[in-house]
Amino acid sequence: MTLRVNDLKVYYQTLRGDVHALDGVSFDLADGEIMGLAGESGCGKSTLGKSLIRLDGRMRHVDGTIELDGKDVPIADDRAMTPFRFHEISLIPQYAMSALNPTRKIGRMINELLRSRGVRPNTIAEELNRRLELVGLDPDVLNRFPIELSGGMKQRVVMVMATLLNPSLLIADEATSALDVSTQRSVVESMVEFRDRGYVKSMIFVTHDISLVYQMADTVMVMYAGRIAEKAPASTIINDPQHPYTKMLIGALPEVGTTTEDTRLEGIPGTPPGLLKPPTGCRFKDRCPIASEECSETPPLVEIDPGHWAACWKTGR
Amino acid sequence: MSNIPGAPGAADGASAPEAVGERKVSETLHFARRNPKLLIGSSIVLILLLTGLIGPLFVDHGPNEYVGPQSQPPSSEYWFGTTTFGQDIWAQFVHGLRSTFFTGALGGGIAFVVGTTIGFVAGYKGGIVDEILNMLTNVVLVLPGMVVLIVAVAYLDVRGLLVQALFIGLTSWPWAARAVRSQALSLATRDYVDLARLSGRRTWRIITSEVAPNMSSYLVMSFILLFGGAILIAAGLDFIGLGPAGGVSLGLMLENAVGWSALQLGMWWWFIPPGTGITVLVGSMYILNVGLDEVFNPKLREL
Amino acid sequence: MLELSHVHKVYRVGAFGGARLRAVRDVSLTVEPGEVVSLIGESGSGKSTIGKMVLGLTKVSSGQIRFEGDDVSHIRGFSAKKEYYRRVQGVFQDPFSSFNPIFKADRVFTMIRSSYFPEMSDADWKDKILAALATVRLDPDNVLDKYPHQLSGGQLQRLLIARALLLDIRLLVADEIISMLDASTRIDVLNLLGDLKERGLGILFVTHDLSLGNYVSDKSVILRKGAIAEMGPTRRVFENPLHPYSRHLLSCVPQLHRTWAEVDAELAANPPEDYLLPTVEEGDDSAPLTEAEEGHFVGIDQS
Amino acid sequence: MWRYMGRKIGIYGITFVVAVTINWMIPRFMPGDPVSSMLSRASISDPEALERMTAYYNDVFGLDTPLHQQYFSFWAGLFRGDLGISVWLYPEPVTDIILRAVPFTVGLLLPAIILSWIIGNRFGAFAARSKILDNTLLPIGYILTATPYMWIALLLAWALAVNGGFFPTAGGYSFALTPSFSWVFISNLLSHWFLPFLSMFVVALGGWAIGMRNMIIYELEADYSNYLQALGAPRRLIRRYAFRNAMLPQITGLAVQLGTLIAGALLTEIVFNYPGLGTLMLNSLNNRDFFLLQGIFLFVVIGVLIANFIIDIIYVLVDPRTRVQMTGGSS
Repeated sequence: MTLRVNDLKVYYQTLRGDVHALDGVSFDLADGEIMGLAGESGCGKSTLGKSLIRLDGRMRHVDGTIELDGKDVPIADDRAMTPFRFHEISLIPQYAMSALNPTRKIGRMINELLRSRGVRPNTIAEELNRRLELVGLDPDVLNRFPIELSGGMKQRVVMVMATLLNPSLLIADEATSALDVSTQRSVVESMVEFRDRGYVKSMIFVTHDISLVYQMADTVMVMYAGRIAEKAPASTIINDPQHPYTKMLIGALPEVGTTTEDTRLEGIPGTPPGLLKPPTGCRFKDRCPIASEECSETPPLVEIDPGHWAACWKTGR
Repeated sequence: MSNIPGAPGAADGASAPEAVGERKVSETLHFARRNPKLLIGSSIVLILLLTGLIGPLFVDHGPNEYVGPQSQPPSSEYWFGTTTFGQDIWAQFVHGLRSTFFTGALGGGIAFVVGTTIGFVAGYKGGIVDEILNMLTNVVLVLPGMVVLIVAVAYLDVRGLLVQALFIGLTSWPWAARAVRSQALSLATRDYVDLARLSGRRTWRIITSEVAPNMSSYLVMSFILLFGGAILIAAGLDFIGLGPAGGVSLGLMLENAVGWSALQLGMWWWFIPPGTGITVLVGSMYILNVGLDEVFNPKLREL
Repeated sequence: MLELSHVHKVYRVGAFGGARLRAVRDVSLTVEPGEVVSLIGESGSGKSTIGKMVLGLTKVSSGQIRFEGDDVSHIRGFSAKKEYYRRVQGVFQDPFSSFNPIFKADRVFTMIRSSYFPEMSDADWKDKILAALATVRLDPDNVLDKYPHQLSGGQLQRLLIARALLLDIRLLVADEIISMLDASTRIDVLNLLGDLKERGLGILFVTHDLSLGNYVSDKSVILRKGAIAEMGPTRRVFENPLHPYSRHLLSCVPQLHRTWAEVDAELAANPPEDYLLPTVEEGDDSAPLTEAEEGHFVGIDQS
Repeated sequence: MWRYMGRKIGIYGITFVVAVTINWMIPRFMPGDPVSSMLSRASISDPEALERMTAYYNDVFGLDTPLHQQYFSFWAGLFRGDLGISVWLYPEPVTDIILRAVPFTVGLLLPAIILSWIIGNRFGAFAARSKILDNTLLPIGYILTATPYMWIALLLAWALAVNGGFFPTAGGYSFALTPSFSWVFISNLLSHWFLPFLSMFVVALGGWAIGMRNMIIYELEADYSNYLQALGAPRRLIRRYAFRNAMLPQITGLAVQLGTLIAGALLTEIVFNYPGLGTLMLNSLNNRDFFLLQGIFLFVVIGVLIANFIIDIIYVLVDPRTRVQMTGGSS
């Protein structure tokens, strides 16, 4: 077991009170697992990704523990987190296009970063070149400035840089959302390849695009309003979802080939609840077609099949 | 415009001005009431403004009249002392403050109108209009404004506050034009501007009712900076002897003090008050501006 | 109804407009009443520029756009443009940028009223709004008198469609209107486009997402580097893509029930025949199409 | 890259033409007769000399020739390096008088600008370190930039020269000395130089500190800073990057502020009666010596343009992005 998250609660502090962005999230991530983390905007998926590596100024760790390779990850303590960052846990951010210092040559910046983290750059230089070639980049990019690269190239540079120290956990936060489909495919395939080669032990791929997750993830975790709705192997989530939210979400996605004439797809009526004062009980109950009285109590996340977890009173226990 | 003190938003177009909805208004007020820079800055400016407005009413003699004993240090009768000629420095100070506010507001105001108009038109229209206006702005920006002013004002035989303010206004607008242009440039690409065009709105209405309100905080800050800058330029002109003839201003007080050797005579009360007045006034304006920036720009609240 | 013939758009970029950037190259297409035409392309394909040219927000470099027989590529004058917008409207990508954040969301209605229906009584206007809201399935209590940030992206986009419906429009340009929406709400907006089509509206739907383009449209146009790569009835284009670029795109789209590996395997099992593409001379900026089957056109190779 | 430089040079060329045109226009379009107005103040007792001067200046202005001809002959004179003859120090050519004063002004400005820029930037970066530093150091910076140059000069002169007696109050060097490369003369020169320099330095320092502080906060919020933090890079590295990137706009700021700084130098010189262009300007004003005044104006404009150009070159050398964009890198 690489990662074990237990009842994690992270709130955003605002003027009007705490926003319960992550409200009791527990899950495990196995060695070698690529987990797709999907959900609508505001469901807490990005907060979860960030929490695992660095809480920003307004985020507050309220409760819960995180264990990585058997070690406790002290996410609330910024200083104590430093040894984990880059070495154990790494990140491909949403803003990968602008994640490189614009006035440094890429190679020099990577070397300076490595040195500052106690790694001698020349011990790793060869590996760096090899990995750049693996993602289809000429090692000459190291002598260029970020502005000289296209978006897809920068994305790949960041991917290579983030995984250079073979972290146990890589968080990819909407890492390919800004790319065109053809670039997206090759970047995503490189990520899988990195996992296969053991450059990263496990990966959390945060995205709003479920069909993309289906292409590359082993498991998919669907979040809703700060909680986990369902987690299962990717094909199960797509072909046999159990949580009503997942079902409706999948049902709302048009595919290449479907047209209004064949089938008229339906969206989910209503909007997600505000998380400033989250409702009690199941958070999906107001939009759920099969909600009943028992839903006013919070459904626990239970394993309904081996490896298939869902938080709904209606799924068989 | 990073080097303009307190210039909002750091880099050109770095951060678009924050929007002000209903919730945002109350949020802004919340921060405004708790921002010491804003509170201290604005109270000092207000106090000085009131001194300039009301002060002269309580002085029953003109600022340049010879009313008292000569070269007296501050006393209970003459709060700020007297000049070598027996003029009441307090009277000069309050009157000078008044004209300093006047030139600052008028000069800064003219620069503001010219600068924002050029900035808006250049930023919104784009293309060749932008190209030409930008060129004009750069030319005026590179010209050393103060030196142009000195040469121009030198030829004028009749010099009044109004003419001085006008000249200051016409030379100090370029950085404001540049700042407004870059803001307008980014706002003009917003979809709501296109939508207003699709709603059959005319260009000037789009600028005044769609673009400008969204950068109102930015505009207020630019005006304050121009105001302060105009005061400093006016003081410099006055000091060289190009001030309003026969008038009184804080800059002229400094000129007289130096011209009549207050320094060598040790008459510190002659040059300390006008200089302090200018510095404190402009300094509080700048600090007030930083306060405003912090209130409107959430990014800066944290540091 | 809408007819583009040989439309080009060339931007001049760089200092003094030295370099040229060809955004749209020789595009010809039509939109009929009750037809949804999808313009599909990656970034830099010129799809949004075409939308903006149709809406008169960007000038046409050469070629002609005709709407109901009139040449609308160079509408001069404010009132002519205003009349054009009575019949042609647009909705844009970012709902939060389409609303001026300092005003209430329903101001987009008020702007239409003041431009186009200044005579209408309050009661009639109210009825008109309620009817438009009913068409887009919005509850007036939930959306009227609210600020944009109090509404969801889906609600905002539907408000904008309702706004367009207040006018007697014949053509709607929908520029990436769902790409910023969440999966659970975007389908409803797409269905809404289907409803509008039933009412006889022509819709030009600009999108980067092949599966979405496919869902609503009757005709699909795949663009690459400003020129049409493939154009035809949606079903034909997606079932029998002829241009290598279309095939490549389709093989890269993440699909919900087929993995990339499966798609690749299928392609390898029965490889599609190469289709002979039209060619142009070096330096010729036209982009001819050849008709492969009825209504199904294939464009030049630009790889 | 050459295109960028060409554009810049174009703007400077236009600026120069505009400046010369303004210079030519002002005496001609302002009310009153410039020649008589000028000579009314000149204290000349010899009527013959006065006549000679009147004839000379009437000829130079050429007021009886058509306007465009006046304009062209003005340019022609300019290219010969002929800016006319001074009224105040008749019959010395304006150019000679100005060239005598230029070294003093440059000697004052250059060190003041460069040192205040370097130290101000450090100061601003330091202030951005913590809220406490920011709240204490920054207001000082704002008060400094709000101080009129001449006033800080007065205060320093009063405190350190009149009361303290550490430095002389006026002049460029003691009249008793003749310029030479001796230790006595140079130390005398420096002691006269120090106070004007200090007042310039102090005011300019505040402005740079504030500019740097604003820029560095922006850089520390930038995505690359955030990313480095997420990867556990030490604050030191992130600050170093932010500082360097924040320097770039500060270089542009240098160009923008040049006019203000020069104006400041002129005012400061007047307080200390320092024999540079500022004092010369005051004298020309008081003696209605418009030729001298306009000559000074042209010199200042040329100086500003040259400085701007140098700053542009430095910027291109320092910021890799401009070079890449100009050679047409893919983005």
